[in-house]
Amino acid sequence: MMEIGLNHYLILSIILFTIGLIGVMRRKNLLLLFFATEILLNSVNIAFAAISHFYGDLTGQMFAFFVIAIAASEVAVGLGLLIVWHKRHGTIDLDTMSTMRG
Amino acid sequence: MELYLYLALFAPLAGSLFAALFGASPKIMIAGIIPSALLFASFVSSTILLVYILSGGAPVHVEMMTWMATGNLYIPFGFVVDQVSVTMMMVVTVVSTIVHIYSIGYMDHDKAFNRFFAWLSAFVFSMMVLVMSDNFAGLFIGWEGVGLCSWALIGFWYHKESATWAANEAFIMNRIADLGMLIGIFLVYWNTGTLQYEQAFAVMPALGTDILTLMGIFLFIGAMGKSAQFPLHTWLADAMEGPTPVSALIHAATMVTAGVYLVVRANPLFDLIPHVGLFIASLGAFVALFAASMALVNRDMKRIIAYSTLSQLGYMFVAAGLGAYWVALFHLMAHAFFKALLFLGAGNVMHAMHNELDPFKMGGLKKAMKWTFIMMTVASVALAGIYPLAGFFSKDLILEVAMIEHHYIIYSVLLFTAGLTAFYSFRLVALIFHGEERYKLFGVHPHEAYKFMLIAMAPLLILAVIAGSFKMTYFEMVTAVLPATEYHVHSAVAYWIMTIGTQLFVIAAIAFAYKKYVRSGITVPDGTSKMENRLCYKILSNQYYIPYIYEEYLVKPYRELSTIFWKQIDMKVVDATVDGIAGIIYGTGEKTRDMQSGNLSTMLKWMVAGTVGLLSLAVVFGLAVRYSVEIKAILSGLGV
Amino acid sequence: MLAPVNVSLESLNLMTLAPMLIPIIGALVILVIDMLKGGLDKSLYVVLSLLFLIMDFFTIVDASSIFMKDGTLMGVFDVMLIDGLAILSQFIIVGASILFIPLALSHKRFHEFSYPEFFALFLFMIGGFQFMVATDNLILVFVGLETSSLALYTLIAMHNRDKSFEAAVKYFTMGALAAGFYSFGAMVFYALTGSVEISKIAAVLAANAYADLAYVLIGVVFMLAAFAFKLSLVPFHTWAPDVYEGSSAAMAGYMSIVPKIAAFVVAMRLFEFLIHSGVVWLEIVLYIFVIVTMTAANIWALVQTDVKRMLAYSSVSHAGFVMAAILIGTTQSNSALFLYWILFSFTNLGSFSMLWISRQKHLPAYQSSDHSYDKFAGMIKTAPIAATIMGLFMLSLAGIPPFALFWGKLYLISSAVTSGYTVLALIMALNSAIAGYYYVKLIVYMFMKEPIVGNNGHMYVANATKPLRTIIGIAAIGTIFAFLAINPLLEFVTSFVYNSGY
Amino acid sequence: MLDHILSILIFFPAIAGVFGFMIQKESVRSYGVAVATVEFVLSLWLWFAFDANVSGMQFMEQLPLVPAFGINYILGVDGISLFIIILAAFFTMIGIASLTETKDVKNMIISLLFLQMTMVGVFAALDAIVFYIFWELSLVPMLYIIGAWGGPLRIYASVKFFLYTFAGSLVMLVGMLFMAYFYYQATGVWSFAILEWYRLILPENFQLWLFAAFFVGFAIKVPMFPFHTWLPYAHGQAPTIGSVILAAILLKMGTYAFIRFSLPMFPDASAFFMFPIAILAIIMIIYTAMVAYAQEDIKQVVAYSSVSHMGIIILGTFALNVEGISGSIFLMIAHGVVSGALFLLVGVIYDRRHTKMMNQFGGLASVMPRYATIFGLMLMASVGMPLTINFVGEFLSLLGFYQQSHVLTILAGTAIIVGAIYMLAAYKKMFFGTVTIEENRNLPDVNKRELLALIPLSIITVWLGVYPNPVLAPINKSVESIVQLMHDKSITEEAKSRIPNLIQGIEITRTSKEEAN
Repeated sequence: MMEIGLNHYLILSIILFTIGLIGVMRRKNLLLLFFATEILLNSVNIAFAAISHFYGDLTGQMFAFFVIAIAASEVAVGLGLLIVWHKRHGTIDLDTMSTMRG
Repeated sequence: MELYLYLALFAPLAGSLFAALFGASPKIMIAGIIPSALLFASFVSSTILLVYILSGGAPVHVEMMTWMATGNLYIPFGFVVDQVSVTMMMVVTVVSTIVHIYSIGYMDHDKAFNRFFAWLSAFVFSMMVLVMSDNFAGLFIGWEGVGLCSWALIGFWYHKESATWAANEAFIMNRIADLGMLIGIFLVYWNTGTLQYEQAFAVMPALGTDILTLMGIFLFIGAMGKSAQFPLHTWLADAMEGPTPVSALIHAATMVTAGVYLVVRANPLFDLIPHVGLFIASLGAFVALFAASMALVNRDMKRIIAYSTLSQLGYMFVAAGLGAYWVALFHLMAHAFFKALLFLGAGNVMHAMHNELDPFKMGGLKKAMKWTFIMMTVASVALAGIYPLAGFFSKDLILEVAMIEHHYIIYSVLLFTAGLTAFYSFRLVALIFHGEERYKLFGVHPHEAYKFMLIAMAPLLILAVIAGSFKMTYFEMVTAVLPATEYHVHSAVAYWIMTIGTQLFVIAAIAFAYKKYVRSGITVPDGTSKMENRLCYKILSNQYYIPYIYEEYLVKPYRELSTIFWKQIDMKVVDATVDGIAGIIYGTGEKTRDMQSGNLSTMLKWMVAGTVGLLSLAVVFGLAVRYSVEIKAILSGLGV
Repeated sequence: MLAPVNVSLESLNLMTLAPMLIPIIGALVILVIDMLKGGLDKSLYVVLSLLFLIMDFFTIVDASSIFMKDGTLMGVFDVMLIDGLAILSQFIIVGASILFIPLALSHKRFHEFSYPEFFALFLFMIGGFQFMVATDNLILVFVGLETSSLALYTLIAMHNRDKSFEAAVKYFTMGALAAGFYSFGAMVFYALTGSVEISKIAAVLAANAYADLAYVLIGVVFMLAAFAFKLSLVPFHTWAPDVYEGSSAAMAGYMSIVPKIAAFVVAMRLFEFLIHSGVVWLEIVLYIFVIVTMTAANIWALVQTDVKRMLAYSSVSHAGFVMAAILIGTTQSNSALFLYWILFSFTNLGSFSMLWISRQKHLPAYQSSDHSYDKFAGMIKTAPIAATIMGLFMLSLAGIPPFALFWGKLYLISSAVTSGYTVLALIMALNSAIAGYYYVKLIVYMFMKEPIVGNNGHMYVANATKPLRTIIGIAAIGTIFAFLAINPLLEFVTSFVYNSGY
Repeated sequence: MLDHILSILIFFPAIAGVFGFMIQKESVRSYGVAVATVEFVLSLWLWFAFDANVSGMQFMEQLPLVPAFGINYILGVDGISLFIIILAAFFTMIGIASLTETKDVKNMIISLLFLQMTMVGVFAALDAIVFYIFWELSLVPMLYIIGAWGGPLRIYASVKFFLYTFAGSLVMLVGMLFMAYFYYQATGVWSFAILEWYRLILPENFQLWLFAAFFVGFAIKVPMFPFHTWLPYAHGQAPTIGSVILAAILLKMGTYAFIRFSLPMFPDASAFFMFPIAILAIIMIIYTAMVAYAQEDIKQVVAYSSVSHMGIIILGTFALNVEGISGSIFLMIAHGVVSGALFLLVGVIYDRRHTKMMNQFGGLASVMPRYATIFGLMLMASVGMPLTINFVGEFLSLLGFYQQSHVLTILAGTAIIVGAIYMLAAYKKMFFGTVTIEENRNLPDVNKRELLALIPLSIITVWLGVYPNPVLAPINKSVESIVQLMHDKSITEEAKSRIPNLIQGIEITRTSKEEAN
């Protein structure tokens, strides 16, 4: 049985972050896009928690908490915008959102 | 004496300004009379100065005011009346006074009567500045001034395309020479530190020959333009588009001799560089012959006289080039008198013939125009150099100079030219005044000129006859400043052979001219006769094709090149580069603005791409730093 | 086990929190008032916000006098950091906000201003910015950043037009991504050094002589990406034009100034120690960023047909220009950054306010967008004073002396010259020339074209009221007479920057 | 009042311009004339009070502007700038007095007054930044004047003018900042004061770079080949008044700046770049003269002739000796007068016929004799006829340069030929021949208002041609001090030998000449 060490957490974090990035790039649905950004933030949280544990220092966990809080408020604002958009246009497809260009 | 100096100098200016006041108004007599009167005053003052100088007075030297002063350069408006300039002043004032009076009649019916006198007097003023100035810059003022007036007077009848063209040609060609003159002045300044004749000439002997040669050449280039020496000669014949008094004054008596005057004035310089002098003399001889040859076949009365002027200028340069400055100046003076007379006479003929210039369309005018006939004949005789008229004394002297200086080629050329001169002069006289009255075919009723015009011409007639007798007085006077070389053929026999031989040769030429042209049956040539189709005739009548060459190979290419410079280079290269740079910047914007597609997905991709790009840069860099030692090793192994 | 914490009130130094607390309290007060009695006029909230902001301003003045006496101030477990940069940037943030808020009193009625929440959010946002600049703790920076950003997204959306929502969503989504970058970057630094305080990070990195440079660079990359987004550096700028276009002109002007100065301060804190520690990579990357941003943005600004969009790109370009100061990283350049931004605030706020007062509710047929160039054709004939003032702002933006922005450019380019960045100085200068084109283009439209038939000039001032005119007047006076204020400003800024150790 | 006369000269028109907004539209022209006349009288007073025996700066004023960065408001005039200031005041006055525009005349006059402020400012400024401020600011009113009152391509022309010069001067600004930095390094004090900068001796390679940076700014302004293409557009499209001021004053800023900045600050670089610049100048002279000859539009002829003449000015400046530099300064004034007058003259005919195409004219000499006379006078001045103002300048410029190079001077001297060619050709096309176009038959001759502008110019043209000393003497005085400064400052052998040492005077040049021989 292998010992789960810091590196594993970090690798997990990086993988999640990459998934998040790919999601951000690929998703055309606004909602799924928001999910992807949540994945991004949460991947970082994992890393913070792990590093924090590694150093025996609480700062990292504190950071993680703040990130969680901020992510939550982001979701709130994001969903608000999304709902308004859906009300007005009946769609949450990104491609409809290009009236301004150039 | 200063008062007389200023009077002589500024009276013509006053006259000019006075006439200019009425420049745009219809003709008023006073605009002609006042300038003439003022010129007469100038003439009187000049005479007083002459008498003063003759009586052994010291040269009058005044410095009116500073013109330019900067750095070490100091140029005043300084004027000097010495033996040389007073001679020129006399020539100028005499001829111009006469021409002014004559013009009152000649320009009688011209709308622009007032303007004419304004310019004519302005010319005299410029000419006076030219001859009286005591420094090169002042000379240059006059030099350009006469050029300007010449431009205005050649193009006096500006509605005529040919006149304005000729005016511009004269101006531009003179400008080419003026550049040489200017460079010569610069050379004088930077090598002597001054432009005053006296100081500059005093320093010159200390300078190197190279520098002096350059100076001499460039100053002479200036002289070549003004005196219409080859290859800058074409303007003079074309300048005959101007009113005839202008031709008489400017293009025969005064302005064109300015070049000779310059060489005479700069004699201390040219004495130091005899090789340049020889060149001048050779060119002079060449021009003498060259111009005379063109006069042989020309069918324009005024142009014939113009070529004869050109030819005589050649004589003067021969004398000046060979160091016989006083001879040159003497011929200049004599020539001024009889050539002006000749031109004025031609003016009378033109008036009578309603501006007809072709002598073949005249003939037998001696009846209608007795006085003119006499005057022109006398002038022609003088020109031909028949004893005892003026030309004999001055022109034969030049031949003697050439002989004595052992320049036999020059001598023979000049001698031959003398014959040509006599021939074409009397060809003209014969065609105009003798033979059948061909003008009748053209329905012209010739009449003699106004009496006062003839009276005005009378002094010239007298001078043309007696000018030779001034020789000794003149010699004594000018040799105070000019090298006093007397030119005498050593043996009296040789002298007599030469003189009589020359006279005979000339008389023979005259006789030949009369024989050929005083006969009935002369018709207006229409280009069919055998002679006219000869090659040499064509070459001569086309002035050796030089105007054609200039037009085809200088003027036209210049025009075309200008257009190319403008349309192709300035617009399409220089300007297009500037616009091109702006266009590239703007075009880049247009092309790349699609990056901002407005699509959120794209925007996010750009962000991620940017991050990934940075990341890869970081990795590369990080690796590079980590393995820097190895990389260096590899690179050095590769020989980088 | 954690030791019990003994905290004395003095050591907390709560004074350091005062400037941030005032707008937050103000926001709460507004919310409470709204709860107690709804339907009050916007003017009440405007004035209330103004009052709180002025109060805020004075606490900063107070803080600055303390700074001048005692130097840098730490507080609240050393989380708060009141140094020269913090004070200067807060001056700009609060000052610009003071100038911005009266713009809400427009002649025409706009959706957002009828909500008290608008003002509350606005004040929260200011509080957020102030936190951001007044700390070197990455957590607090993050909190400040997100507080302000989230508030800003909402404020943009409240303009309540299709474009506004689109803008808000775009901004929001990209902001979320940037937040991810930021937290990742912070994580890397934390992993490397075990600290989230910039000064400690710097100390630790210096202590082991940047042994893990590759990892440091990864952290820097993510931080850079996050701030490049905030500062709209190319290619992270794509939100800027759309967001500017979508939001109201006044808001756009505000956005071009305040969020950026906050981001600049953080970037300065974060990147300069790296540059000074010899991270050549960062220097190169910043060099590229600076040049690409100012040039590309300039080039795109050339081809715009809408003035507001043009100004958006121009703001991007200005940000790139000012980023050079961080690259150069000397006291002079950092002072130049603040000087530039102060002057830029006046001018840019002025020009966006000019757009704001010409805002129409309904577009006439010949206008393709709110502020197309055509709209301003022949303005000198119909509204000469407005045209002159607008022209003035454009000249200032173009850097024509003696108007405000010239002095900023002068000092900034001089700092480049002084530090040996010759090529950079030249590129900056030439970019100013390119920029000249699009600013002059508006002048050309206003001064040299004939007005479109039916345009009587009223529309240029349709939205104007006395407060708006006053703001524009202040901006104009600031722009014209800047040369009188440069010396005191420069001395003030330099002493603050210098005493903060930058 | 004399202590602040320069400030008054600078700001009086600007303040008057601001007040001008309050004037009724119909009365604004009289207002403008009045203001410009007062300004002109003030400038004459400046001349009157100017001590021609002093070579240094006079009427100095100094106020701190940004002392922390070494920027001060320093003003002063010497013989070099004095006359250009007077010329600026003069041209603004006659320009406004002879204004024929009727459209938006108020805006026009206010712009002109602002322009006047910047013009006087440029020539009076002794602090690089203050200089730069006025230098750049002058673009704005000109941009407006060309762009709002110009011909069909006016917007293109004005924007091109603006951006081109703006780009150039920004490079110059970088150069100024470098210069200030070097000064700071040398002395530990920031300063942009030109007189302070004079005292700084820079190593040669620094000089070369700085010279190049300044050169870009100046060369575009002059405009030197190949940076000249904005000028024909600007002139071609500008209204008469715009062309007049542009040609008479604004172009002189560049050549003035060469003398004020490049020469005394970088004597070695000036000597180093003398030949390349001279070659550019010669290209300017000949090439643009030929381009002028090819033009079909009389105004373009005059415009290109300006470039050509500016070439001679540049050449004189880079003669690096007193004769040449004095000549070039004098030629600046001369060219100002003459080209200004020529543009006014073109304006006269344009007002009557609304065309500038030469083929639309012909035979005007008989229809408009007075016009033809004045045109002829200016034409002759333009081709450098002695006793006109231009000759003095051209002669001295070429004379000065001759010391440096024989061959190049000969090439440059062709100016008198090519200049005559295009000018006479243009004159011939317009004035000579017969009237062929019916509209030309009854054109009125110059009227009183036009004469008001043209007669004084004609008088100056002749007066300063005959008696240039009142202007030349003060110029000479100041130039001598500059040349001496350059000689003392120069560090390379090349420069030492090129720039004469005036203390020993002509002896040096002469002996070196003799050695050369």
